[in-house]
Amino acid sequence: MLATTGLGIIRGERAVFTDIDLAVEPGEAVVLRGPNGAGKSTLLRILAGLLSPTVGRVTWDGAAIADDREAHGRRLRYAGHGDALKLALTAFDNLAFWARFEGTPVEAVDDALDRLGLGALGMLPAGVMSAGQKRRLGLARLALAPRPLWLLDEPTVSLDAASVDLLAGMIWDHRAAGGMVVVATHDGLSLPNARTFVLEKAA
Amino acid sequence: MLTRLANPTRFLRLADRLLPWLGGLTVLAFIAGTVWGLGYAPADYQQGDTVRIMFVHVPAAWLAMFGYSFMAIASFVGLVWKHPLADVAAKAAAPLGAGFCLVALVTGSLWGQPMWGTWWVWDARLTSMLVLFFLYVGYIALWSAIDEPERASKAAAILALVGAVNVPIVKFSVDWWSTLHQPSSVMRLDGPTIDPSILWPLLVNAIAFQLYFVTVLLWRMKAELIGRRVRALTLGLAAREA
Amino acid sequence: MDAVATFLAMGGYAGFVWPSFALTFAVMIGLAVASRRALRKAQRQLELLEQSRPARRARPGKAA
Amino acid sequence: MSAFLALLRRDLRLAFAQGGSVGLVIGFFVIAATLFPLASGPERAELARVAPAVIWIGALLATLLSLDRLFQADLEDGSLDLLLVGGTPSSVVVLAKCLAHWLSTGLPLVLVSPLLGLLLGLDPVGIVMLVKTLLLGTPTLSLIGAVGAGLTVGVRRAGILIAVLILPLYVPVLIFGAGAVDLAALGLDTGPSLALLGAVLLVSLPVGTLGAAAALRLAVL
Repeated sequence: MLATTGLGIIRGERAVFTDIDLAVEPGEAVVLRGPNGAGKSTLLRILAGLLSPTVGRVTWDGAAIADDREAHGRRLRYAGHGDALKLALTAFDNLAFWARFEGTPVEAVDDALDRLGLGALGMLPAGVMSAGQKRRLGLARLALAPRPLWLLDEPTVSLDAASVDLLAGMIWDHRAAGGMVVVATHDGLSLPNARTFVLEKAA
Repeated sequence: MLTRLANPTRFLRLADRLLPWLGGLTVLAFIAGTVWGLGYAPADYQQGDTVRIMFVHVPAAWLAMFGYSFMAIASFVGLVWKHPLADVAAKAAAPLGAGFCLVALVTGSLWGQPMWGTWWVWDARLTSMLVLFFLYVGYIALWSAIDEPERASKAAAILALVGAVNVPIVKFSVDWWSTLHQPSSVMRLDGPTIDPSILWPLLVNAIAFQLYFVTVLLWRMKAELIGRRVRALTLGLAAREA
Repeated sequence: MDAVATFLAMGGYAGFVWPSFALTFAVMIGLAVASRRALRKAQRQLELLEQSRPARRARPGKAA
Repeated sequence: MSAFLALLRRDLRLAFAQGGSVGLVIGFFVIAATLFPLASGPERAELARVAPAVIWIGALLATLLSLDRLFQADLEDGSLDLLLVGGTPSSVVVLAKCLAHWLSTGLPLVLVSPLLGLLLGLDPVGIVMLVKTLLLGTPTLSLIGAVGAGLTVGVRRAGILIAVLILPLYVPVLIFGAGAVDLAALGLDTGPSLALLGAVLLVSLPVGTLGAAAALRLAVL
């Protein structure tokens, strides 16, 4: 279980947010909402262990993630604003790299491409794909090997309605298998009985 | 003691109490050292009156090296113990160190011209000082290239530490290089012993330079701390207006 | 007068000794002045900001 | 280990792919070195004397030119975040990227250096020593360079800033590297210079990886 206690961060000598207490149980989805600059991306990066909070701490099953960042990295999937694709490589090679990098079987790549409706495009260089296809290819990493925690930052940007439904389905399956999701999103993505967590702009 | 000083407000108050004394002492030591060195210390039998350049050249060179060590230690303290004043001190020291480095280089050149008959020789000491100057320039450039103070301070600290590991290697390599390439006719700047009549004014001036360093360092640290407060307030205003 | 002239001549090395001291003091005074000026500027800005803060606080409800 | 190999393989593929940087770096190195005789005049004895310096400086600048993309591309497309939260220690990530950088920049420079040695009139003894010193010295250039690349990733005018930060730190490599070739030309013992080059490499291995790893963690803040 992922939990934060009294989380606060100062960036540019300004408090982005303070006193965030958030707990995510297995099977649960949390949707982060709030105006621009309220720190949705910042919070996701803290949960991923990319950023250290100024005060407070993030724990996984009671142990602080800062104590073992590598272990925490192995239980999460983070999807940020970039798709993390190399345009010179094919769709398959892009995914295969991430599979090898995290030490999971490369055989899962074909399934992951199929899952996102990219099965026919596997041999195409990522550079010739449309923005929506690139985003789907980036999200295909979610389907590589199961990991308990998904942290998604605006995953629906440049996706069409059908692809958004696809993503919603993936999140549903992930939760049904006991996975957790924290997602920052403005609109579109409807997640049944998800909890909404509103970030206020710090004064 | 250190933790008490870590509080910037307390530090500012202490600095305000110390600064008038430091400033006065600096000026007095300068006058004493310079008058003694220029007027009363004897001229060298070999180098004549040019030896008086030593009274500014040597303290400047010492402080140029001291400045980098200070910066590296402050950076280490800032990175490891996250002491809030350490990176302010490191940033404030850099232009001072660079300034003394420049003074040491130019006065060395002005001393060298009558002695060696040339403005610049690729002597190991001068070359090391030149590389040290470049290291200062890089450090200052990195500070000014990164806008967010948190990232800039940590990046600069990493650079200072990597530089500090490299400085002895650079020094050694330059010494090695100069024995390889240098014709041995170059005169050594320092004799085996320095006469007390020269040593005393030199020490007084060295103390004056050190006092100057501390005084201006405190001014710069104060300015930096207040500047950060200003930055925080303006950003806060901007955030509220948005 | 002679003593002063001898002193100023620096045994014929006046052109090296005096510029060395002049440069040293120029750099040191320059750094000191620049540092003082930065400090004054920061202090002035802080004063200005602290004066304008209460005015902005007096507009409640806007942030909400 | 699998993460290290995967990253190494990917970076090498990208470097040697169409639009990669390998050809450009070699091109720069060769052109810069051949411009030198045009500036100094073609007397062979004179050229042979400065050849080690010219080739070493050329290698140094060619390495420097390729450094600003070392982490920048990964930062821009979001890969850097994932490399750092993938459960692999960041120093391993840096080491893999440095090795890939050396294999795609330093090693090709070493391979074309005999050709430049010939063009500049270096004798066979000098050429052999040149290859040896470059082989020992260029990995250090990549490692120390990685610190500069890490510190400046995402910063304005990173390329020129890297040069200012890193070139002074390249002084020992340059001195021992070019110095050994000079010594060989004079028929003197080059053992100590090669040992010193090796020692500098051993020091820069931890300093470069840890420094660059720390710098990268800052860059993704």
